[in-house]
Amino acid sequence: EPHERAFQERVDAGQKIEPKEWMPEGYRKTLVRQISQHAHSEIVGQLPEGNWISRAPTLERKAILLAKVQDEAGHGLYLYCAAETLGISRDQMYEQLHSGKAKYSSIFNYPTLTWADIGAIGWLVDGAAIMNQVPLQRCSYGPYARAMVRICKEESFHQRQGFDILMKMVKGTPAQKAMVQDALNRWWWPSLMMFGPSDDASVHSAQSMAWKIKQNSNDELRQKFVDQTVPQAKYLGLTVPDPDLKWNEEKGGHDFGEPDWEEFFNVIAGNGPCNAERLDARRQAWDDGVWFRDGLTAHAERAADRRAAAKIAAE
Amino acid sequence: EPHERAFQERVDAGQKIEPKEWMPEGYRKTLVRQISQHAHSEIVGQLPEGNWISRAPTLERKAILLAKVQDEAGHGLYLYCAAETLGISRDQMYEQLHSGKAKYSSIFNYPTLTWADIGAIGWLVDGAAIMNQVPLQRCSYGPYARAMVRICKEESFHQRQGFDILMKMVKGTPAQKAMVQDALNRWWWPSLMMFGPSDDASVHSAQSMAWKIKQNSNDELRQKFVDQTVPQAKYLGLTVPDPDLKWNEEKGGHDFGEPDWEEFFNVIAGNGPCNAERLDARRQAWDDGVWFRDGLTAHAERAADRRAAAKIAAE
Amino acid sequence: MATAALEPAVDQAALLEFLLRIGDNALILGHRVSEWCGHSPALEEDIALANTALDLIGQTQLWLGLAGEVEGKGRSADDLAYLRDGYEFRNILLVERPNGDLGKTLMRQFLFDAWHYLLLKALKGSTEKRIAEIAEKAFKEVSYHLDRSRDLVIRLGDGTAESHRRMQEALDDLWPYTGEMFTSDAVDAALVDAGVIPEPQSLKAGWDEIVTEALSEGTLKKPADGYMHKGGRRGVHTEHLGFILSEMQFLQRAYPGATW
Amino acid sequence: MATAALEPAVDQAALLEFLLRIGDNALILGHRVSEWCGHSPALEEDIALANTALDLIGQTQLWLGLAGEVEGKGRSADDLAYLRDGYEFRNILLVERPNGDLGKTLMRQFLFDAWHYLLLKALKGSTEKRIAEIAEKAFKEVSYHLDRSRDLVIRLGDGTAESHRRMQEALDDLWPYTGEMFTSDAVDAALVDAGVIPEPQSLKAGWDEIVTEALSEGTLKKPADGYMHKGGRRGVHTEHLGFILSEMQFLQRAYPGATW
Repeated sequence: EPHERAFQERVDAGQKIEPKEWMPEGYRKTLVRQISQHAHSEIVGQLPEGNWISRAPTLERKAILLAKVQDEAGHGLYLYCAAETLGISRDQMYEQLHSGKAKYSSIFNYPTLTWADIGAIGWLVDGAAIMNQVPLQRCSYGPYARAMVRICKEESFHQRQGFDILMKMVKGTPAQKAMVQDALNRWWWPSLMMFGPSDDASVHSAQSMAWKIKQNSNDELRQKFVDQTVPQAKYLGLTVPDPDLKWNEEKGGHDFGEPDWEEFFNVIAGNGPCNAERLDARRQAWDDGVWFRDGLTAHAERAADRRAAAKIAAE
Repeated sequence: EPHERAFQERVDAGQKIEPKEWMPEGYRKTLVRQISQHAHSEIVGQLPEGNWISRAPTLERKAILLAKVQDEAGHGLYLYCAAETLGISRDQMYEQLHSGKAKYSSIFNYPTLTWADIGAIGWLVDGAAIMNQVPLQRCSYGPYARAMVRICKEESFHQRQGFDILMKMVKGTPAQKAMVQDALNRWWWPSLMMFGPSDDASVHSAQSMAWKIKQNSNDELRQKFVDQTVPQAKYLGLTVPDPDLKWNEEKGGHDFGEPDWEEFFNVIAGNGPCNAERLDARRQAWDDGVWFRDGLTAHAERAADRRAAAKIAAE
Repeated sequence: MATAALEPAVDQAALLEFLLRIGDNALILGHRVSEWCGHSPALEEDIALANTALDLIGQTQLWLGLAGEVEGKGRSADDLAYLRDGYEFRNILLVERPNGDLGKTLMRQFLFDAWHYLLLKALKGSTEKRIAEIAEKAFKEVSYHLDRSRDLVIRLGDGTAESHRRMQEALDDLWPYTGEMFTSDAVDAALVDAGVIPEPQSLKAGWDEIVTEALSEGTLKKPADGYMHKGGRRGVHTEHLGFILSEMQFLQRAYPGATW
Repeated sequence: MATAALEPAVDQAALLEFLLRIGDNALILGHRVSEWCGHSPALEEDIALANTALDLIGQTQLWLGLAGEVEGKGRSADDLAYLRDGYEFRNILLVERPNGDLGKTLMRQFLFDAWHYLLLKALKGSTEKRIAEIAEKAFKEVSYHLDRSRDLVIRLGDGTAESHRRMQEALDDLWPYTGEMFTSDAVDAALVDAGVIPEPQSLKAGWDEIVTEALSEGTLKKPADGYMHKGGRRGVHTEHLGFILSEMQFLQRAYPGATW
């Protein structure tokens, strides 16, 4: 196909694809799936952290956490807008989320059980997210790439804040330090799973790479994340809960154990600790808000009618 | 009327009136109003105390409070049963409560704000209730009088438990003692109001006295309550929040100030701190339970049908 | 250092009380609003509600921080927020009302914002420089809160029959909690005399105007001024505050002296 | 004094862990059930629910009291109930599930009671005399709980279409939390070997029988045994526990060392 060839040449040349330009249907579909999943993750991601806003231990921590959760809603907004440029509406995407058709990042199906979890999410979960997202700033689809630039900037800010929470705690009482270690124990493996299973066998991945929607393999990013994070854990005085973890001089990186992929697929299948609660919370927010959205719509229509009538009367 | 004369003679002779016996319509109505109001008070009275079950400071205090609230539900049950002997159903009485037609004791429209309030309710509110209820054990209507015997026994137990809570607290930290004084400050006047306004002018009261439904005037009982309670307050090391309070050697009782009857009538009129919440809580419990009651009824009917069918089949 | 800027002539106990009142209002309302995080019916609302909560928590830090300085016992804003029990809180009852549906939350916000706006506007001219400074900053934020809550009250009041019904119900439920904003006691009197704060009653006409106009535009019926609940300003709250605090204060209470 | 009766041969750390598990189950379920006080749909239910909560709190006092003795650090049942944070709690996740409607509360109770009943029945024969004694007392109470919750599950399952729907939904929601009752770890193994407790898995057949029979009588469909949630027994809970504790522990945390 000449269209396809021209498209691929532009991608290969590092040009950005913009909304109104021709693109292969598969490209559009892959992007819609990926961007909406990413947007849903931001939205659902408000919940585990939001769980601690009312219990944040100081006013400053409360303010920082509020700002962070607000940023996540903002990221959701950019991403839904980016997806909308591909011809799907925000309501359609919500519908897919609420029906269970669309996924969101599995990590948000784990519970936040102590304040250290808020630090661990910033450090590990945002850390892994950044690792995934930095290359997306160079994604071939313009609106997505530009949203990513903005998001990545804020995410690294969040990651530093998370690390700061943990720094304070490991320097604190033994109970605080134990909470941090416990948080690492619970969040380490789920964070590694955020990069997805090994993509050796995935044709999907190969096509995404060719289209420059995806730029690195899952294993590559996971390795990078481990290499970045292990020294930070050491700096915090923590033990990474992986007996197989050790420095491999030869490859210039860490060897590490295999995540429990059975758990991963179980969580994806809806059996994570919080799947039901997360989805219920979002569905309920949506359903409880029907009257609110309808009210605003009705008002807007009436106001438009009034303006039109006034205009006619004035003419 | 010969019926009425005979009835009054029996009352005067101290005989008990029983459910199936003839009684003046006014006597029946007065009793239904009074007993159902009393029953509603027990039921609504679960709420201010129930508010602290989840926060009771020790396991023992939690158990005692649970038992107390359970007793109150039990009192409600005896009293609804006593009222039912007069030809009104429990559901009818609930309907009157939920519609706002029937009243309950205004004291339960005040909030329980600290653990000391749980002690103060036992000491003052149950104390005032007992003062009102002891004479009712000799009430002319048999079922009511007998219910009262049982209730009074449990209420004095509750009163001692309330006093015990306060004893522990006044012997405790300054903050605990301050909480107790604060509780007395808030509960003192509402407790005095529990006896109702001065009944000099009330024809109603005179008829109730003649029928031996009521045996003492409101002022008489209030005086008795003050005289009993003031030494207890002193024993606890507390200051009764009434600048006019002093011992009157001549009358052998205390002189004391006038409660704020404007507040009393405001609370009766629905403007107490918790009127809306108490009634909403009861209404919601009732409305949310429709399916539950209907389910049990449907099952009972079906089971009865099955038994009947089995009987026919066996014949 | 900063303490030096406070007028020593002003009754310090009254000043402390006032700062707790205004600071606790911000703290408790901020808490309530933050309960919506992630649960609102539209993404734009999630953002706006978080923003309002954030502003209020920021204001709390300033007001309670100053309260700690005035008290002079070395208590920080955090100490005041996290280590007082309910009877020591001085917020008005309105701000501790449960969120209910979003309509009730927005109506509560509007009734409060209209007053908060006028109060802060007046406080910008306080004889206490520190108070005037905080008011200056907070006023900008609260002007925006008011624009937003007023706008939504109007739009939802004049929306569907259902949204109108909910807004009217919210208004009727919350109305008896608005009177406390305009009550006055010895604390207010002392500070009014010193030019630190405006006479509470003096804000009533302006508040009535803002509220009446918005309600009318939103086709909502202003309730009659009947019985008004009060008590929060002197530490007598509703049963809700205790639950707010047990949650808010858990970590500071469970791990005394720890730094976070 | 009483400590002398405990077999020193038994692994004391395992014993402590077991006592926390059984005590925390009673405490947290007792808390949840007590949330109904004054809010149930029938007076008889108010009484029965309060009674169940009361029994469970009584059992908590005994189990955690013994746990404190075994630990030997001078901690009382109250210290253990009120001064541990969530990650130190050992209850199964089932008992911390939110109450939901009364149907869900009763279904949770039934699924728990059936297991609790069998566990206590076995514990009456424990080689640890103190445990056998507590089990003896608790067994009588729990037999009654089971009679009641089973009866209501049957009647509501086989009631109206609406009550049936609610009970089936409750069952489906709670089912994934039942597997944890039958899990086993090194703590269990050590105590099973010493004859202190029954093998957890050994209770499964009896539980299945009780449950299957009641569900069938109540025309409810037993869910397939799919994925089962766990974690509570090793201190990894749901997000609900933290909120339960912040409320439950408020006074002990806010007024450390005070006696009540």
